[in-house]
Amino acid sequence: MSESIDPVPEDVATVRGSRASGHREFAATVVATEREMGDCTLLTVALPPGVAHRLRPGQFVNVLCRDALSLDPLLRRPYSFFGVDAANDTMTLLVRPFGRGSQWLAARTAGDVLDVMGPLGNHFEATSRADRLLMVAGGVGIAPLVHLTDEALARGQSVTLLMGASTASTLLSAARLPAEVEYVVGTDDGSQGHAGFVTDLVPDYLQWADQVFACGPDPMLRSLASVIRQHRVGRRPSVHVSVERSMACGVGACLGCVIDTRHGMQTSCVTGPVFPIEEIVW
Amino acid sequence: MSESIDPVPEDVATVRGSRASGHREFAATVVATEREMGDCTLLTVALPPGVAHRLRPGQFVNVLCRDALSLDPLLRRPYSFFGVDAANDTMTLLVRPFGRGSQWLAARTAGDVLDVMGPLGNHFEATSRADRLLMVAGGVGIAPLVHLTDEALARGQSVTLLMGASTASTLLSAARLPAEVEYVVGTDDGSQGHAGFVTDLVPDYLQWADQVFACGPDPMLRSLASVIRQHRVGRRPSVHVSVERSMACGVGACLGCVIDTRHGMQTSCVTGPVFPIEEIVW
Amino acid sequence: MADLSVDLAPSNPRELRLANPVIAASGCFGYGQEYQGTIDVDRLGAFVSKGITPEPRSGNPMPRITETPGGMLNAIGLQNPGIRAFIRKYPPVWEGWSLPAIVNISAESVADFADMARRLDEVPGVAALEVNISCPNVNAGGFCFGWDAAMSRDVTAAVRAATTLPIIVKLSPGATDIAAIAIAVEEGGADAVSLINTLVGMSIDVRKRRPVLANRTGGLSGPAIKPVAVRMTYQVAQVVGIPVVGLGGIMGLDDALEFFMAGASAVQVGTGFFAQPGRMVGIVDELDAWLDAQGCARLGEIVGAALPNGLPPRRMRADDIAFAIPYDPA
Amino acid sequence: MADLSVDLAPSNPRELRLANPVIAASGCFGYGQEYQGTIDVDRLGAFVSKGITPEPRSGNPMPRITETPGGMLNAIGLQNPGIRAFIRKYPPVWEGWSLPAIVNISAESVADFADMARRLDEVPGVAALEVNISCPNVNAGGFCFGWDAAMSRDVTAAVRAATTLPIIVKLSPGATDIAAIAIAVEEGGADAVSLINTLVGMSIDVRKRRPVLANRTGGLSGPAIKPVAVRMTYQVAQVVGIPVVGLGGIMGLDDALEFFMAGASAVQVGTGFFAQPGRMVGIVDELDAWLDAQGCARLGEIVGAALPNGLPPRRMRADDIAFAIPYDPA
Ligand SMILES: Cc1cc2nc3c(=O)[nH]c(=O)nc-3n(C[C@H](O)[C@H](O)[C@H](O)COP(=O)(O)OP(=O)(O)OC[C@H]3O[C@@H](n4cnc5c(N)ncnc54)[C@H](O)[C@@H]3O)c2cc1C
Ligand SMILES: Cc1cc2nc3c(=O)[nH]c(=O)nc-3n(C[C@H](O)[C@H](O)[C@H](O)COP(=O)(O)OP(=O)(O)OC[C@H]3O[C@@H](n4cnc5c(N)ncnc54)[C@H](O)[C@@H]3O)c2cc1C
Ligand SMILES: Cc1cc2nc3c(=O)[nH]c(=O)nc-3n(C[C@H](O)[C@H](O)[C@H](O)COP(=O)(O)O)c2cc1C
Ligand SMILES: Cc1cc2nc3c(=O)[nH]c(=O)nc-3n(C[C@H](O)[C@H](O)[C@H](O)COP(=O)(O)O)c2cc1C
Ligand code: FES
Ligand code: FES
Repeated sequence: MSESIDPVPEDVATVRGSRASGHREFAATVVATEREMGDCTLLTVALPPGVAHRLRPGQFVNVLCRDALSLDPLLRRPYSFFGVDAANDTMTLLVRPFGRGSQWLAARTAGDVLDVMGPLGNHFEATSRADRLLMVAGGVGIAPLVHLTDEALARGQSVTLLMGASTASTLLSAARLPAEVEYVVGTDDGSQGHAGFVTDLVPDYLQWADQVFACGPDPMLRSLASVIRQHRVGRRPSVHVSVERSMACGVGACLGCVIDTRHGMQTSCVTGPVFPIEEIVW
Repeated sequence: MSESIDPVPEDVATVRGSRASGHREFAATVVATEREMGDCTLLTVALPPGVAHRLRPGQFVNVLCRDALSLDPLLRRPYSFFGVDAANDTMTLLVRPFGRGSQWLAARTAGDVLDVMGPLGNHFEATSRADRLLMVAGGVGIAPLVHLTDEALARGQSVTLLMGASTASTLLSAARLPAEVEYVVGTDDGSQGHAGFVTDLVPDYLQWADQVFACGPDPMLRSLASVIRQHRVGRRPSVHVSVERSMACGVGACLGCVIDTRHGMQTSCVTGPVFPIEEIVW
Repeated sequence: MADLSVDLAPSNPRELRLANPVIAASGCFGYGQEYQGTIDVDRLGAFVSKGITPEPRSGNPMPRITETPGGMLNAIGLQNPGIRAFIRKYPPVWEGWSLPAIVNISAESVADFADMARRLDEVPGVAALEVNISCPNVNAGGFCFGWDAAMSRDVTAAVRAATTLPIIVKLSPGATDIAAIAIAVEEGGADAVSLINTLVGMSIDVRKRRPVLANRTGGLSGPAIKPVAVRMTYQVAQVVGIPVVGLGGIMGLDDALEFFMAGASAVQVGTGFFAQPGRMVGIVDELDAWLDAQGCARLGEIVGAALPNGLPPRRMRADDIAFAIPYDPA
Repeated sequence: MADLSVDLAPSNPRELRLANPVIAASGCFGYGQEYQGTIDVDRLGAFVSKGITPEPRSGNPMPRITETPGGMLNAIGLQNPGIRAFIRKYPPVWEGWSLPAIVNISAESVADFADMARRLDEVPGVAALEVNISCPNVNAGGFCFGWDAAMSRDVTAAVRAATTLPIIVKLSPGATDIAAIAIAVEEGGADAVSLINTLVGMSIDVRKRRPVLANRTGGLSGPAIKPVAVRMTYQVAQVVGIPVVGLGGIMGLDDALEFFMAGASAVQVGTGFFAQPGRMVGIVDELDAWLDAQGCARLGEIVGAALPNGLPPRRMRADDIAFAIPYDPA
C-alpha cells in the first residue's frame, strides 16, 4: 500500500455561498432499447435539457436500479456512456445483465423512468495535438471508448479500436461503429479475430499511436500495464485507463472506491475513473 | 389474553412415511389482468392441473411478491380467491395496491410468472341445510365472499351480499356478480347506498339468514361482533368471519399469525383464517 | 455425490450424525410436521423444534411479527405446551422418523434448564438438545444468560450434568465478545455451538406512534443479519474445537457456503423457510452438485476455507484470541 | 411551518443549536463539500465530518465496501489527513458557512482523544465534536472503548476536560448493555449521545473463498440495521437526560419519525445519502409538512411519543433500568 495521503479534493475552497447549484440527480425516461453484444441492452435515455452536452467520454452516471418501493439493491450502479446525442438530449448506456442491479436495468423498456445521478468523475481527454488514438476495450468496457471515438472522429482524429470478448457473439457489432474506425477484435475462444487476450495486439500499434485509452476488467488493465512497461519507449504514447471499483456515493464522500496510486489513495469516482496507467499501483 | 393452550395441531400423528406428498409451492403464470374497484387489479392466474378444484372459498395462497433477484419484500403475502375456474385451471385474485408487496403484485401483466404457495388455511363452509346466506364484505374482503357466492348459487342457495367501501368508485361493480345475488352497498362518504358502516345493515337480514359470512378489516369485524351480540337470538344464524393477520410461514410453523380465541391462541393460517365469530377474543 | 454427512457431537458417545448439514432452525419449523405436504422434510439433515419451556406458555399478544428491510422481527413469546405435554405429544411421533429431531430448550434459571435436560435425557425420538441461552436469567435481573460468559458456562455445565444427549448451545449475538462466550460453553461441556440467535430490534408504527409489536421489542432475523452472523461464525470457529453450526439469513446455497467457509460444519435455516421452503431443502442438492463441480469429495474440504489459517478451523492459543475479535473502525 | 430547531447541548454555554434535526453522518458526507452541486447542503441541520485521527491514515486496502441485503459493509480504515492537516484545511472553509460542522474524532487511547479535543477547542468553524468510541483501545488489547462503560466514561471525561465545545458521544452497538454505556458517558460529561455506529459484519466471496473486504470485517450500515438502532435509541432515551441523536438505516421521513418517536431529538443519515441524496435533504421539508398535518407546532411534540411513558423522555430511576433493556425470547 502506498504512503498515507491527504485526501483533500482540489475544490475544497468552494464555499457554499459561491458554488454553482447544478443539481445532479434527475429523473430520466427510457426512450428506446436494443439488444447488442449478445445479452447486453443498449438503453437510450432522455435527459433534461442542457445535460447531454456536458457528458464527457469516460464520465459516468449512477443509476438507482430498483423499483420505487424496493430497497434491493440498496446502492446505485455506475454506468459510463456508450453514446451521447446532444441534439436530441439523450444518452445511451450499454448494460450487461450480470447481477441484481444490471439485470433490473437491462430489463427496462421504453417509458420506464430512471433515477439518475451525474455526470460524475473525470473523463478521457484526447489532446488536440494527438492525431492517432488507440483504444483497447474489454467487454462492456467498450462503452466509453465508443463515445470517445465519436468525439475523436468529429475532431478529425484517426481511431483504431481493439476489442476483446470471450466469444464472437459478445463482440460489439462492427455496424455500430463509424466506417472510419479501424476495428480489430480478439476472442478468448478464438471464434473471431485474434485468439487470446486483446492486449496481445497492443504492441503492434504502440509506435503508431499518439495516445492510448483503455477500459475493461482489472486483469485486462493489469496485462496492459505490463505490455506498456515492456514495449513503450519512454512516456509516449500516453496511456489512460478507466478503472472499475465498487462505489457507494459517487462524489468523493465515502472513500469506498479508492485506487492506490503513486500519489496515494485516490477516489475513482472524483479523481478517476480515468488515470494515467503508470500512476496506478496494482 | 386467554389461557395458555397446547398448540398441537390435529394432525400431529401424521408420520412422514404415511403422508401424502402433495407439494404446495408452484410456479403459476398470469393469464389476464383487469382493473376493478377503482385501483384494484383482478389477476387471473393459470394453475398446475389438479389444483383448482381443491381451492375452497376463504382459503388463500401465499404469493412471493418480488423479482427473482430481489429480496424485497422478504415474506410472502396471503391472498384469498376472488374466483376459481376449475374447468380452465385458473384462479382469480383481487389485489388492492397498498404497500410494497401488493403494488408489485397488482402491477403484474399477462405472461409474468408468480411463485405461489397453497392452498392454505381453512375455509368458509355453507352447510347443505342452509338456504339463505348473508355475506358481509369490507373492501377487498369481498374476494372470498364472491368465491363463496359462486359455490352457493351453484348449490341453489340464496345469497345477499352486503358490501362496504370508502366511496362509490371502490365498490365492486354489480356486473361482476351473478344476477341472482341481492347486492346491497354502503359507503363511508354516502356516495352510493347506505351512508355509514356496512355492519349497520346487518340487523335487517339476521332473521332472514341461515348463515352469515364476513371478511374485512378488523374494525369491521369487531363492529359486526357487537351487532351480533345485540341482535342475534341464540346461536342462529351462525356467523363465520375471516380474519387478517400478518403471516410468515402460512403453515402453522412460526406462530406469528395467531388469534386469541376461547380455546387459546390459534394460528390463523391453519386453524383459520375463518373462525366462528363468538370464539374470537377481541 | 460428495459426502455431506457430519457428526455434530464427535466427542459424545451418543453422537449426532446427520446425513447432510442443512438443519431447520428453532421456531421456524414448528414441530417438524408443519411443512410436510409442502416440502420433502426428510431431505433435511435435521430439524430443531420450537423452543420448549418448563411450563406451558400462551406466548405474547399480537402483533407478533413484522417485516423490516431484508429481515423480520418476531416476538412469539415462546408459545409452547410446556415440557411435560411436549414429551407426551411429539417425541413419540418423531421416533419413527429417519430425520433427527433436536429439542430447543429455554428457561429462566439454571435449575430449570437442568430439569428440562434431565426429563429429555432418555426420551426416544429426541436426538439432541439445543440450549437457547438467549433467555433472561431471573436471578440476574433479566440479563440474558448468553450475554455473560460465566452464566453461559454455568447453564451449559448444568445441562451437561443432567443428560448424556448431545448438547448444542445456541449463542446470542447480543454478547459483545462472542468468542469468549463460545469458549465458556465449550468449557462447560457443549458438544457443539450454534449461532446466531436473533438480534434485539424494534419497529415503530409511525401512524399509531407506538412500537409495531405488542411486546415492543422483537428478534431480528433474515438476510439483514447475515453479515453479523457470518462474522461471528468466523470468530467462533477460530477459538473452539467443537463443531460450529452457523445460521442467520440463509436464503440459498451461496449464503450457506459463506457460513461453511467461515468455519461452520453445518448450517441452520430459519426465516428462509417462510419465503421459499422448496428452495431451502433444495440447498442440500445444490450443495452436493457444487461440491462435485469443485472437485470436493467431502463437505469438510471447504469448511473454514475463508479462515486466515485456511482449513480446518483450529483452536487458537490464548494470545491469538484478540485477533479473533477483529474490529477496524470505518 | 413547525419549529424544527433543536439544541443538542442545552446545558453547555456554547450550545449546539441546529435549524433542523437532520444531520449528515460521519464518513458518509466527506468534509461537507462533496455533495455540493448535487444537493442543497445548507438545507441540512448540520453535518459530521469523516473521522479524524491523531496522525494521517491512508486507510485500508481495497475492496473497502460491499453491498449486503438491505445494507452495506465498509472498512475504509479511517483514511484522513490527521488532525493537524485537517485543522489547517477544513475549518477555515466552514467558518463562512451557516451550516454547523461537527468534527468526528477517533483515537486509540484516552490521551490521544483528549489531545485532539484540546487542539480543536478554539478552532473557528468547528461547532461541536462527535467522539467515536467504536475504536479499539490499544491499552485494552484492542477491545473497543464503546463496549465497556468505564472506558466509555473515561474517554468522555478526558474529552470534556480538554474542551468546552459541545460533545456528542457516538455509541457502539457492539455493547451488550447500551443503556449502561449511555449512562456512563452522560456521567462523563457528554452533552448528547448519538447512536448507532455500524455493527461488525463480514461477507465472504464464495468464488474466491475469502472475505470480500480486504480488511475481512467491516461495519454494517443501512436499513438492515434500523430495527437494532431504533431499539437502542428507545432504550437510551429512557435512561439519559441529555439529547439523543438517532441513526442507522434512515432512508426517508418514516424512518426518521421512528427515531424521533423512540426518543431522538435529532437524527443522522449516512448510507441513505449514497442511494438518494436529494431525498435525504428532502426529509427536512417532509418533516415540516408532516408536523403541520399532525397539528404539531414543534418537533419536540413527537419526540419520545412511542416511549412507554409517552413524551417527553425522562431519566429513569435506577430500579427501572432493567426495563430499559427489554428482551423477550422468541
Ligand atoms: C465507472 C464505471 C463504469 C461502468 N460502466 C459500465 C457499463 O457501461 N456497462 C456495464 O454493464 N457495467 C458498467 N459498470 C459496472 C456496473 O456498475 C455494475 O457493477 C455491473 O453492472 C454489475 O452490477 P450488478 O448489480 O448487476 O452486480 P452485483 O450484484 O453488484 O454483482 C454481484 C457480484 O459480482 C461482482 N461483479 C460485478 N460486476 C462484475 C463483472 N462484470 N464481472 C465479474 N464480477 C462482477 C460484484 O463485485 C459482486 O460481488 C461500470 C462500473 C464503473 C465503476
Ligand atoms: C388470509 C388473508 C387473505 C387476504 N386476501 C387479500 C385479498 O384477497 N386481496 C388483497 O388485496 N389483500 C388481501 N390480504 C392482505 C394482503 O395479504 C396484504 O397484507 C396486503 O396486500 C398488503 O400487503 P403489502 O405488502 O402491499 O403491504 P405492506 O407493505 O406489508 O404493508 C405496509 C403496512 O401497512 C399495514 N397494512 C397492510 N395492509 C393494510 C391494509 N389493507 N390497511 C391498512 N394497513 C395495512 C401492514 O401491517 C404494514 O405495516 C389478505 C390477507 C390475509 C391474511
Ligand atoms: C418466528 C421465529 C421464532 C423463533 N423461535 C425461536 C425459538 O423458540 N428458540 C430459538 O432458539 N430460536 C428461535 N428463533 C431464532 C431462529 O432459530 C434463528 O436463530 C434466527 O431466526 C436467525 O436465523 P434466520 O435468519 O435463518 O431466521 C426464532 C426465529 C423466528 C423468526
Ligand atoms: C462508508 C462509511 C464510513 C463511515 N465512517 C465513519 C467514521 O469515520 N466515523 C464514525 O463515527 N462513523 C462512521 N460511519 C458510520 C456512520 O456514521 C453511521 O453511524 C452508520 O453508517 C449507521 O448509519 P446509516 O445506516 O445511516 O449509514 C461510516 C459509515 C459508512 C457507511
Ligand atoms: S464512491 Fe464514495 S468516494 Fe468514490
Ligand atoms: S403464519 Fe406461521 S403460524 Fe401462521
